[in-house]
Amino acid sequence: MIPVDHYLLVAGLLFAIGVVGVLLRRNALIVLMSIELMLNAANLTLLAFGRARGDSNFQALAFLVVAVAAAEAAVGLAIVVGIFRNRHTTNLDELTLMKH
Amino acid sequence: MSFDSAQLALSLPLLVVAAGGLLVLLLEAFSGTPARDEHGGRSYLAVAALITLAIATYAAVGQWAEAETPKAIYGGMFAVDRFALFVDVVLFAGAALAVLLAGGFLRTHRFEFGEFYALVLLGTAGAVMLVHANDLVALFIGLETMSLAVYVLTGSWRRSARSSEAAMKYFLVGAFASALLVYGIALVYGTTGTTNLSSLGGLAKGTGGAVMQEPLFLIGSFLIIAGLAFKIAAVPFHMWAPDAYEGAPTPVTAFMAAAVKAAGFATIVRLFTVAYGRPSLTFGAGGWASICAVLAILTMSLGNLAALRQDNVKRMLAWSSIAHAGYILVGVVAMARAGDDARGPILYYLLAYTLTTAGSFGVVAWIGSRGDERQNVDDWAGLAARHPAAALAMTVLLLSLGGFPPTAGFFAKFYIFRVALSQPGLISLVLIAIANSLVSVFYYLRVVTAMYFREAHRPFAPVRASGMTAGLIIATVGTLALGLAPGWVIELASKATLLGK
Amino acid sequence: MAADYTPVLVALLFGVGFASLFLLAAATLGPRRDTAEKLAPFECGSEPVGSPNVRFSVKFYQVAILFLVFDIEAAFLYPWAVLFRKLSCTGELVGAVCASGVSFFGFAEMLVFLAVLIVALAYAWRKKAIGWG
Amino acid sequence: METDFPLYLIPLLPLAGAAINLLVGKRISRGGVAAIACTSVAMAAVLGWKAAWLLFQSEPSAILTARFFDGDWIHATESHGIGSLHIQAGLLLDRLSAVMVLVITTVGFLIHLYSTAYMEEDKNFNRYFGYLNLFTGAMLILVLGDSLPVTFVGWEGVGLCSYLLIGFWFDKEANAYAGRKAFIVNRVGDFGFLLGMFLIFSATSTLSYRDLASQQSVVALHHVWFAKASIATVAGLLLFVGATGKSAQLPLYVWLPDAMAGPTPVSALIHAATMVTAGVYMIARLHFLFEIDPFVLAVIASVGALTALFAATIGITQKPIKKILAYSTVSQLGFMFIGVGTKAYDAGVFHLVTHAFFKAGLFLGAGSIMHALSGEEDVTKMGGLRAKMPITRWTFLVYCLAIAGIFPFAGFFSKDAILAGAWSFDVAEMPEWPHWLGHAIYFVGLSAAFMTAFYMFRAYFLVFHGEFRGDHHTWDHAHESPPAMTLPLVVLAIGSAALGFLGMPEAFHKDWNLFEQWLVPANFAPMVGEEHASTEWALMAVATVVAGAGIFLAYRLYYRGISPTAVAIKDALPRLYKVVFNKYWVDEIYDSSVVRPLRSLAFVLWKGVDALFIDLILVRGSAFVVDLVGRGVRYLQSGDVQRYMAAVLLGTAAIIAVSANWVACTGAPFDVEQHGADVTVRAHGMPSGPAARPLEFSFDFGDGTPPVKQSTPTVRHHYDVHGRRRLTVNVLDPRWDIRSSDSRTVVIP
Repeated sequence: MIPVDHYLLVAGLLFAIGVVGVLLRRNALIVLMSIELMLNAANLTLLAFGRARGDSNFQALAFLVVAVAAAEAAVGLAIVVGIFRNRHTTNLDELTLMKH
Repeated sequence: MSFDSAQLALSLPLLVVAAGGLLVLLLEAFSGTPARDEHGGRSYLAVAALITLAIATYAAVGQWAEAETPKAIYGGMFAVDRFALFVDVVLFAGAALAVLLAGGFLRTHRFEFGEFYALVLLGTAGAVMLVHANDLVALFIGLETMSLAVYVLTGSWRRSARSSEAAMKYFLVGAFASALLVYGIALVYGTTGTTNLSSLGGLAKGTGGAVMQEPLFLIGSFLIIAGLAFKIAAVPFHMWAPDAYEGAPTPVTAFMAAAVKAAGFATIVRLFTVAYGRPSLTFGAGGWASICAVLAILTMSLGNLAALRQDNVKRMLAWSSIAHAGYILVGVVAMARAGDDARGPILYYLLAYTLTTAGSFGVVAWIGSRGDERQNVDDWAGLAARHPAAALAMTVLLLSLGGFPPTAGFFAKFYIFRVALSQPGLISLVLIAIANSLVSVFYYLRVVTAMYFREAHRPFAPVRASGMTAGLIIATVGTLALGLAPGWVIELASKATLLGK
Repeated sequence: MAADYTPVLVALLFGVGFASLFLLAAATLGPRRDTAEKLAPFECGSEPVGSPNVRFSVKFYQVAILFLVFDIEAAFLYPWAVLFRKLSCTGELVGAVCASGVSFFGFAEMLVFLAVLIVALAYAWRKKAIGWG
Repeated sequence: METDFPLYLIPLLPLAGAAINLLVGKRISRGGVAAIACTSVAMAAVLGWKAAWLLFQSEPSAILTARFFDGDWIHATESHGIGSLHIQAGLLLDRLSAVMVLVITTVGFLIHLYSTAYMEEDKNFNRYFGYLNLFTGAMLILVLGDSLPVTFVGWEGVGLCSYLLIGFWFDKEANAYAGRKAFIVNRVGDFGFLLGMFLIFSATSTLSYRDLASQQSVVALHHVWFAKASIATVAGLLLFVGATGKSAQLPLYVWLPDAMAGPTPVSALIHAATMVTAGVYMIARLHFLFEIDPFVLAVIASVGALTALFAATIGITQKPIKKILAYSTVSQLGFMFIGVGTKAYDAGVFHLVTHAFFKAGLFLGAGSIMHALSGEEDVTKMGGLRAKMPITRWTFLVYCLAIAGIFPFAGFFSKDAILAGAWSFDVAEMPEWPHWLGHAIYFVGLSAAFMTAFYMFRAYFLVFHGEFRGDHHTWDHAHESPPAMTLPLVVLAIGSAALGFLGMPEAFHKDWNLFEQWLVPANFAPMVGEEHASTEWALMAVATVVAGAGIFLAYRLYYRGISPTAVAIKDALPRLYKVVFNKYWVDEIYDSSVVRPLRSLAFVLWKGVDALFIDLILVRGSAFVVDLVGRGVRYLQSGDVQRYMAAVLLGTAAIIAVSANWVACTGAPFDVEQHGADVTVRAHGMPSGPAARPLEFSFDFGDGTPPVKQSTPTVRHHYDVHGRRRLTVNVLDPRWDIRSSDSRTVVIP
């Protein structure tokens, strides 16, 4: 059986990749995808721990996280569509109407 | 496992708001094309939302006596205690004010958005769940339900570029913060094997304490703290707030600044009290109290100094609401040692702050006309001459934000500082807080002097809507009443029990 | 060890069998009237020939988002199904048998869950988010 | 004394007037607005007199109390370390607050009456009266409050009204700077007041004046707070900071002269008669607290004396009439602080009362003059107005005589009482102050009194005597003011002339000091150090001579306008030489010995206090900080959402990094206690450290012995070798696997 540490490491890497994507990519959609990646990394951590502890309750929690992630994606996409209609761009650099 | 109606009854406030939200949603969808007349359009949706909130308030108040002994229901996930009920009522008040403000605002700016009321109710349902959450899972679900509704509300003004930009920023930072939060929950669960706040608190007592010294546990806890600090807009997790508050339709801003923040603070109080009851044991040194103290200093100082330079009244109020989060954090710091005694002042502050801030954003919503939101402080010049009652209301609300007696804002700060001063070593924190609140008066009075001492350079055409008028009157009178007779509220608040370990 | 996989084998056989059966039935029983539309390669409703950079209608996303959300909500039926026996029994289960009375708790719970989903569906339907017109 | 007297109506009446005038005043005629404003204050005055009459009929310690509503206003349950708090929204009328109420309502009514004519032309008539009424209500709450928080409500309220009324003609951008200055300075004062209040509460668990005066509270206030300072010392100094802000004392006086930008009746009411005396009232009210440490009293008296002298020197050099009066007010407030600081409370409060009359009169007179001269303020451009404005002139003369302290006008008695109190001020309990402090304060006050007489009569002669020095157009239009303005002038003049007899010195007759008999037995312990009658006579004589000298000097210099030589040539050629000689002689002496040093002193003080402390540090310093933070925010809050997310991430990382390193890094530093070759090392460790995963300490003594490893932070060691040894402590926080170390050299003999 694969030890739990390996899962955690993979999850940590995924999370880090997500964070880097969030901070560096300029396209709102890709940032959104990176955030989903972070959520999935968290989910993987959860499942890995749950499995290591033999605790099935946490599969339910993973379900919840997936559902929330889906809802978040839905809202996020709607917002991206909305901003594209208004501004004709999804580039985050250009969304600086409000500042200071 | 069987059906237990007693548990359902105990979660009645949540059920009422959620069901009301769904009902209003259906009502909106099946009501046909909106009547575009001048008299209210779809004011029955607002009425339905208000009735829902009234019933929910009634349910929450009805449980007050019973909740003196806290109960945990739904397998320990959902706490029913006076603390949560008090915050429920605060949330309902904030939501009701947002609903009252919305009608006139939506009509004036001609964006028909009947879902507004449903989303406010659903967001409130999320907030209620968050406040009652005695489990990290329930906390997460409540937080997300609330946040998703508010993201949509923020972007609901589809024609406004600012509104969609605000939604974008709020959403991205919010989703990022919740990803951190979920990761934190996963780490805490992984090290301790539980997500129940009471069980986490119990670990500290027993031999499980060693687990709470695991770096992974601590990192997880810090990630959770970061996720919640984002919600209350504590510096440096605050940067989304000025933009989101400025861009969102003003009634939504009122809801965000009042109810969302109140729910965030209630969660922080519950989390720290129940799960991390002994800060030094968990984090070493001052523990979370030190973290909160640093956040408090940064939050109030930066919030006030940045507010000083704003010419946009709405953005100025946004920065000011950041500063207020700093004052409440002083109360949270005091909670580390004063324990239960600090809870009453925090609750009082949340109530006072909700009324005041929702009211002041309400005046901002009121003053604008179609195509002209009049957010610059120059646009407020001469208001007192044309609309003395509104100028007086805004003055009262701003004085309350600035902490002048005898308004609610003064006592809110007074009680917080008093309990903080009772703890050794917090004197410097209180000094900084007092200095900050004295500085803050400067920018509040700037608006007052503009309203009273300058000439209007173009005519006013404010929103005329009975709901909005009612909302402003309620907020202003409430702010004054809380200041004139703070005794019974603080009395109630100090009796707020909290489900323990 | 190998015996553990027998159910998988059975499921596979059933799957392949049913698919073959229906294909065969369609080929032999159905009338064939070919049109240009029908002969064109099928790709989920989008134009199969043309520039790949064409902008898709936002309606695709709309439907996709709705599908995604409802799909994931449906996933909650699985844990519920697993627990259904336990939820339907007022007392303790003995093996798979409920010695005491029957409770409608589990059933009612799922009804509430589905009712919420139906409200959302009804809303989407009324807002014409599902149709293509 | 328990009666059902509706005390709460006294502040509520003006507040109701304010509400009506501010909310619906636009729809009422001007006459209606004025009637509402004046009647509400008049009714408050009638009630005040009635309440005072009730007190007069009762024993000295009688009080009237009332509450705005039943039940607690502020309420807090007991909590760790501090007791429960119950404060009612209560009012308290004793003989001290009765004096204040009478002054505020009576003088306030006269000024309201005067304003009806003075502000006739203003288009914001209703707002003006609304604020004036609001101010009166707030001021009455301030003096009637029965606890510090209630007083604080009034304190903030009057400050707010003052700020609003300074800016009443807020069109000029220059006024904005003055407003900002006033604001910042008053915030500093309020900061002191709030901190003092919190400190008092933390020691005594009460804030009501009657409870604070109780034995128990006074004992609690005696507790040492830090070093040698008791709570009473620190709290007293903090409250005094509050008083210096509100009452314009050094170094926070600078806002008052700028506040003259407001309408003149406002200057009369707020910046002369009432609000600025709030600090004096507060000290008199809490005298038992200030008396606990005489050090505080000496500070108050010294600051008062310095302010009195300093502001008077500036008053001499001013040209705008309102500025002269403003510095004069600062100076006279200094006298009041001398009074309360030398325990001559009755004298301080008495001077407050007489000053309210003659200074309000002076301001209203100045308003009358400016009204006649189309707003001209510069006294060097006036002259000869005695012919045109007889009532204003005669009343102005009365006020000048009163403020100069000429017998039998009111100022003579009150100033004399203060100077007598200073002369007999006993500093025996305070080894840190020189024993001649009282005498020094007396002489400083005396010099200030001399200058007061001089600059007031300088103004008087320049305005009313000699030739008119403005253009003839203005002169032709000059006229006496309408009755609504002259009537208050006359009433105030009668008060300024006669009020002094209420406080005749003991030297005249031991029972004639009615004011002292009214106030002292009720509110203050018996006066200490009463002087012999002969000393009192001498002091009075000296004061009169000094005041007369001031007036004489002003007469010689300014009676015939500013260029008397020309007048002298025209008058009598034969006496030319002598007159010119004498004149020049006086002028020269005056210029080189008085004006120049004073001017340079004033300049230095002005530079030091105003320019450096207030302007540079407070006003510009705060602007600099705000600007700096603004730039930072401008850079960070760039609108780029990814920066926002980066901030969230960095914040989280910082929390983790600091928390991880904190325990180890604070654990390593250590103290060494050495007895010969025996050392005890105490690492700071962490007393409430993580019990389950304790810190691991490793002590290396640098003498070749193996390091001692243990989980407690204290270790003893005996050195068998001599010389300099390097002592190192290593700390490991096992939770994070983070190490930290500290080392130092010990010398083994």
